[in-house]
Amino acid sequence: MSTTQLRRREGEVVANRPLGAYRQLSVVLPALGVPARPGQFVVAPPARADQVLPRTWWVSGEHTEAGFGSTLELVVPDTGVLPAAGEGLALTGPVGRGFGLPTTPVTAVVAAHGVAGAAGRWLGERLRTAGCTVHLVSVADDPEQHVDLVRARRGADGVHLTDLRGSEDTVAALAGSTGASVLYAVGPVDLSATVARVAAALAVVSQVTGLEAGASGLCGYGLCGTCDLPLVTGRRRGTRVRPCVDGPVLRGDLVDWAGHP
Amino acid sequence: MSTTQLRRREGEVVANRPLGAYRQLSVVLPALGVPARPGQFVVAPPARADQVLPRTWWVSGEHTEAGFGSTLELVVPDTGVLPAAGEGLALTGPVGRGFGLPTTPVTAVVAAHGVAGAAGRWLGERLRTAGCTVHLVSVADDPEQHVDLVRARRGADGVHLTDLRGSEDTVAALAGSTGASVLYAVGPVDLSATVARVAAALAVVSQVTGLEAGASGLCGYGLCGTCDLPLVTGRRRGTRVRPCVDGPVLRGDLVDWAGHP
Amino acid sequence: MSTWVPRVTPAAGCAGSGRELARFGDLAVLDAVLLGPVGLPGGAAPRSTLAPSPSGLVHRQAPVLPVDHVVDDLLPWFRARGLRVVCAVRGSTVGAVSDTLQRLRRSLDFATVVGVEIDLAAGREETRPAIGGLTSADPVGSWSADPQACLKLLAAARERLPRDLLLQAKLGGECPQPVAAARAAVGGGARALVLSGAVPALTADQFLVGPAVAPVTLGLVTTLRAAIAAGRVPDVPLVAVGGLHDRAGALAAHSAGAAGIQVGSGILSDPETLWRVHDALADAPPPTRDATAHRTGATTPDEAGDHDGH
Amino acid sequence: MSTWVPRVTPAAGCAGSGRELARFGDLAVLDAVLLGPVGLPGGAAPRSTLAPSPSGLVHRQAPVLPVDHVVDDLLPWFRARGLRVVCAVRGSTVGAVSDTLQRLRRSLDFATVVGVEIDLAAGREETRPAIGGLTSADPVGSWSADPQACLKLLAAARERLPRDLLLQAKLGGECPQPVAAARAAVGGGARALVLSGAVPALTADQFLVGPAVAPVTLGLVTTLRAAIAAGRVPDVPLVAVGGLHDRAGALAAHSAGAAGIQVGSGILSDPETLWRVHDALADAPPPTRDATAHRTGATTPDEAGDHDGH
Ligand SMILES: Cc1cc2nc3c(=O)[nH]c(=O)nc-3n(C[C@H](O)[C@H](O)[C@H](O)COP(=O)(O)OP(=O)(O)OC[C@H]3O[C@@H](n4cnc5c(N)ncnc54)[C@H](O)[C@@H]3O)c2cc1C
Ligand SMILES: Cc1cc2nc3c(=O)[nH]c(=O)nc-3n(C[C@H](O)[C@H](O)[C@H](O)COP(=O)(O)OP(=O)(O)OC[C@H]3O[C@@H](n4cnc5c(N)ncnc54)[C@H](O)[C@@H]3O)c2cc1C
Ligand SMILES: Cc1cc2nc3c(=O)[nH]c(=O)nc-3n(C[C@H](O)[C@H](O)[C@H](O)COP(=O)(O)O)c2cc1C
Ligand SMILES: Cc1cc2nc3c(=O)[nH]c(=O)nc-3n(C[C@H](O)[C@H](O)[C@H](O)COP(=O)(O)O)c2cc1C
Ligand code: FES
Ligand code: FES
Repeated sequence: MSTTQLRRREGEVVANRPLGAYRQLSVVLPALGVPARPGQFVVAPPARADQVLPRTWWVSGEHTEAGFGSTLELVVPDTGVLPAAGEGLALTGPVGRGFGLPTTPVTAVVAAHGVAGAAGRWLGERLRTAGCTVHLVSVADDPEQHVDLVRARRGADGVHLTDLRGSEDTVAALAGSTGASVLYAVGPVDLSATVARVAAALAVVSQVTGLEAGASGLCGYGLCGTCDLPLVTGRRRGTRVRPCVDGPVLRGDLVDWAGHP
Repeated sequence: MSTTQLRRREGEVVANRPLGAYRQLSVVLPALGVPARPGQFVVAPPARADQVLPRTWWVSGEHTEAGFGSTLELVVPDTGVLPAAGEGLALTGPVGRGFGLPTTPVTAVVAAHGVAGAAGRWLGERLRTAGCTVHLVSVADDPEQHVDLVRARRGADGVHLTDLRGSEDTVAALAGSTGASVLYAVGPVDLSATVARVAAALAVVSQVTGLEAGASGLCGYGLCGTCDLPLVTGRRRGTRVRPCVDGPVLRGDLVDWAGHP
Repeated sequence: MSTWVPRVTPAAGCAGSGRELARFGDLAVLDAVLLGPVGLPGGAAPRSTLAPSPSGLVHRQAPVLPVDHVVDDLLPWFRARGLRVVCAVRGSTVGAVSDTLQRLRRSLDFATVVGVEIDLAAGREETRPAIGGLTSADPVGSWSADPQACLKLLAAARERLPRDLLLQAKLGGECPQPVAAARAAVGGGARALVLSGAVPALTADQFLVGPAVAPVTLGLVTTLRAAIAAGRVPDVPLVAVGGLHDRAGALAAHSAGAAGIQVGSGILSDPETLWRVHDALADAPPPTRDATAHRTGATTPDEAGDHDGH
Repeated sequence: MSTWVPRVTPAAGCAGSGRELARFGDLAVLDAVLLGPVGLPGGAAPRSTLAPSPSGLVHRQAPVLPVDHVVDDLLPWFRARGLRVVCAVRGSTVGAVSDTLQRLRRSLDFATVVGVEIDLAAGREETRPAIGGLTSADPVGSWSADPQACLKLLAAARERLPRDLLLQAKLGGECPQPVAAARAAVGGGARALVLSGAVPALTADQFLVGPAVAPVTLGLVTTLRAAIAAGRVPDVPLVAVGGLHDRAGALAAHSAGAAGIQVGSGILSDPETLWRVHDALADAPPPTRDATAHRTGATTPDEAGDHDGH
């Protein structure tokens, strides 16, 4: 782990728009040193005076303009305590290791859950730009909670809707029928476990998130230990990995998913 | 005590202006049944999510326009968590018994502390309208904390500045030299005790507030018992009076001020 | 027969004399109004104090409503309106509590009293012989710190009260061994336990209350439910108090096994909180565990026949 | 000679391995970094959990950093950067704690350790003979619930450590009799007391922490200061932890008599809180009471000569 400084920086919300069941925030920060990647997240201060934990949000887009700064797109739960356009917002990040892209064009399946669908869609767009064939699986507990399917369909070779319960079958069938050589998952740890298991069964690569940005009970700073996952191999620190520092993107075959879902 | 309903009502802040060290809020409510009186206060919900107790604020002016509603003037501490003009604000009140006015024109001394100066000034104006001669004593711990002396001077026959320590001497000298037949006090209980003692020494009437609106640790609803004061006579309920219900204005000679200041 | 406990009442020390509270809503919709603390005058601080803290309040125990005032002025007021009252009683000796109960029971309006709550978080005093054959009273911590003392106090209270009158014991975050104290209180004659998340804070005699302590309250309910399930405490209904100020909090306590809920500082935040919590529980299902034994309102005192008051 | 305690450190369980924290500020400005809990692997829940509550968090005790990992990877990292470390140690038996300390002390980098903290809020296990001559370990509540156990544990720890190394005992809201436990811990060999406002909540092994509990923390400091003044507990510096997350809170604890402060969940809110609290105390006057005895930094380990590590 590097000890690069990771300081909160003052940003400005330039847009706060409804996006289905969610809100889409655009936040301008001083220009990022390295471009943001799908799979990264940001940490925002607690929403209210009676809250202790900060909020974690997936990054779902970024563009940097010389002399203007970097604009982060954040699709976030509509909790009713979000800053309005024009207001300031301090953010830490983008934090963590994002998804790795294959160097050769392959077929990929990207499964994303609920609000993480926007990050999944961004990953899909990146994969397509790299020449890959991309199938998105949008997982939601409720039909209202799929993110922006119109844009998702534009940026992928296929979009498939399911719920958490049906995700295993959907991803397995799709991976099998398309001959995908990599499976990605963004969202809750249960989804990651499911996708990693499907990948193992099919003997393909998986990259999955080890932490669910937006979930409650997380610090996102690497300090609380709540996100820790056990590793399959016993070599690394106490055989555990701390996804908000060492991830959030992890190779699916490295983690011991016992107990998930 | 009557059990008239006392419900919170939704108001709208129509102005929020700086006034020296304080803020002046104008809040429009549905028309009041009876006009507000100096000495009354309102109760506003807690300012922040991590606060439990509501806020109490002195009323410092009121006017009712048929078909429009009642506008309350509130001069309040500048705590930085006040609603802006245009925002809603739920208020309970005006609560409690205000100051009684003499039926014949007499000379009155009105001592008020800090933010309560605005309520004292309003009382002074009422007394002048009733034909009285009025001397205001503005008490503040810090010269910055006198309220709107320009307007105070316009509405009184004299304005005298002092601090809590000097208030006894100032009120006593003024009451003696002007031959005042009634002394009023608005503000902290210590000021009330001081004024009541001066009145007793001079054998004149005093009306004083038994609770300090704006102080922390009060409910204002008559439920917590924090504002209780012992009575001199032992006849009323447990020999105590609950100023936020039975006051806040009390006859100074009824209260046992031992321990104040 | 299952014990009836009122579903939602104000908490002790948070409802004035009851009359102030009547300004904010209809007391008749409540199963009962909690009145108190009632006791013999003197002793406590001259008034309650409140220090705000993050999502909480630190309160100092309020002085009691003198029992004579309660008998002369308050019970008649409640009775005239057909309201049911639970009297919360505080005393630092068995004698003070017995005396208070005796005077309450002699009231012509005692029929309006449907329950009595004994405060075990209150300070206890022990009398011991002092110079010259006189006795002196020394503070020895809370009642709840000594299970034996809890048993004695509840037994003395039980003796003063009609056989079928609800007698509940209140203890909480100040109690070193809640299970032992609860067992003793029920052994002495308590028919319900009021579990309070209030925790000692700042200085002696001060308690942290409010939303901040809700997890402590839920912890006590969970602990006592488990102790009841394990047969370590007799099966009595639990009443939860401490930070339960909204629908979610009330339902959480309810499903952790609380048959009743009291609202304390939430009433100070906004008096209408009491009625909102009442409405939240009004159509909640019976507590999940031991549901049959604790269905609230299963037998109200009316249905069971009025107790043999005074 | 007055005992040195670091003025501001992170609290146990809230600073990762120390390295994560280094991303948010310069650890070298702190008197010391607290690392831990350190212990023998196994036993605890697989990971910490956090449940948000009003102005607080309910945490479940984190698994320990395995002592071998600390010795092999972490102490060298701290030493390479010239950072001072206080190791917070947790164990459920005297043997587990002694063993952990033994291994720490054998580390080639033990010179970087300027203090050891023993967690008395942790669960204690008692071994007893079981079938077939084997022994079984049963949980018997926290160490701090049993003053005798505190004394034994601290005495065992003291024995494993260099004579002049800071040894501090941590106890708090879980402790039924803080004064008795504190006296026992100091009797056993603790040279400072860490007083934590964390209170048991929700279920066994869970604790309410955060700004919500600040008044409980201040209450413990006040109680122990009074006990020290009354001669009921030997005169040692107090370190306060629990909801002290801003300048005002830190100064309040300081003037109630805390020589040091730890920041826990405040670091999770915003890691820079740690440095803000550090700066707030940097130019605070020495604690108001017993100022001479507890002036923080009066003698740092360096001034006193490095202790005889490993
Ligand atoms: C489907 C697929 C096919 C690929 N094919 C090729 C190929 O043909 N030739 C080739 O050279 N490379 C191949 N790669 C590797 C790929 O090129 C690299 O991921 C790419 O170089 C991205 O590097 P990076 O700097 O963006 O990512 P890095 O930041 O270097 O990380 C790469 C990825 O590895 C994973 N990772 C790294 N460290 C850890 C850790 N500690 N724990 C868990 N996971 C970790 C993370 O998921 C991370 O996204 C392939 C990758 C994929 C997913
Ligand atoms: C200086 C002075 C001179 C007066 N001279 C006369 C006079 O010459 N002739 C005459 O008829 N009246 C006189 N009064 C009484 C005065 O007229 C009445 O206060 C007036 O009628 C106001 O009545 P109200 O309905 O506005 O107030 P009310 O609401 O009736 O209350 C009157 C005042 O009495 C006090 N008060 C009432 N109940 C309590 C209580 N429970 N505890 C403590 N204080 C209580 C309060 O301060 C309240 O403001 C005098 C009053 C003052 C102050
Ligand atoms: C101002 C005040 C006074 C109180 N006085 C008493 C009392 O005299 N006796 C008692 O048993 N509890 C007393 N309490 C505690 C409450 O009854 C209740 O147990 C506690 O406040 C927790 O509930 P809450 O979080 O809803 O406030 C008092 C609480 C407050 C806020
Ligand atoms: C995630 C987390 C894990 C913790 N783990 C431990 C622990 O293992 N040992 C310990 O003594 N205290 C532990 N604590 C308690 C803290 O050290 C501290 O005493 C408590 O949080 C109160 O301080 P605070 O209010 O500043 O958070 C933990 C706290 C948190 C938030
Ligand atoms: S979320 Fe706190 S350590 Fe990862
Ligand atoms: S302020 Fe609460 S009773 Fe008066």
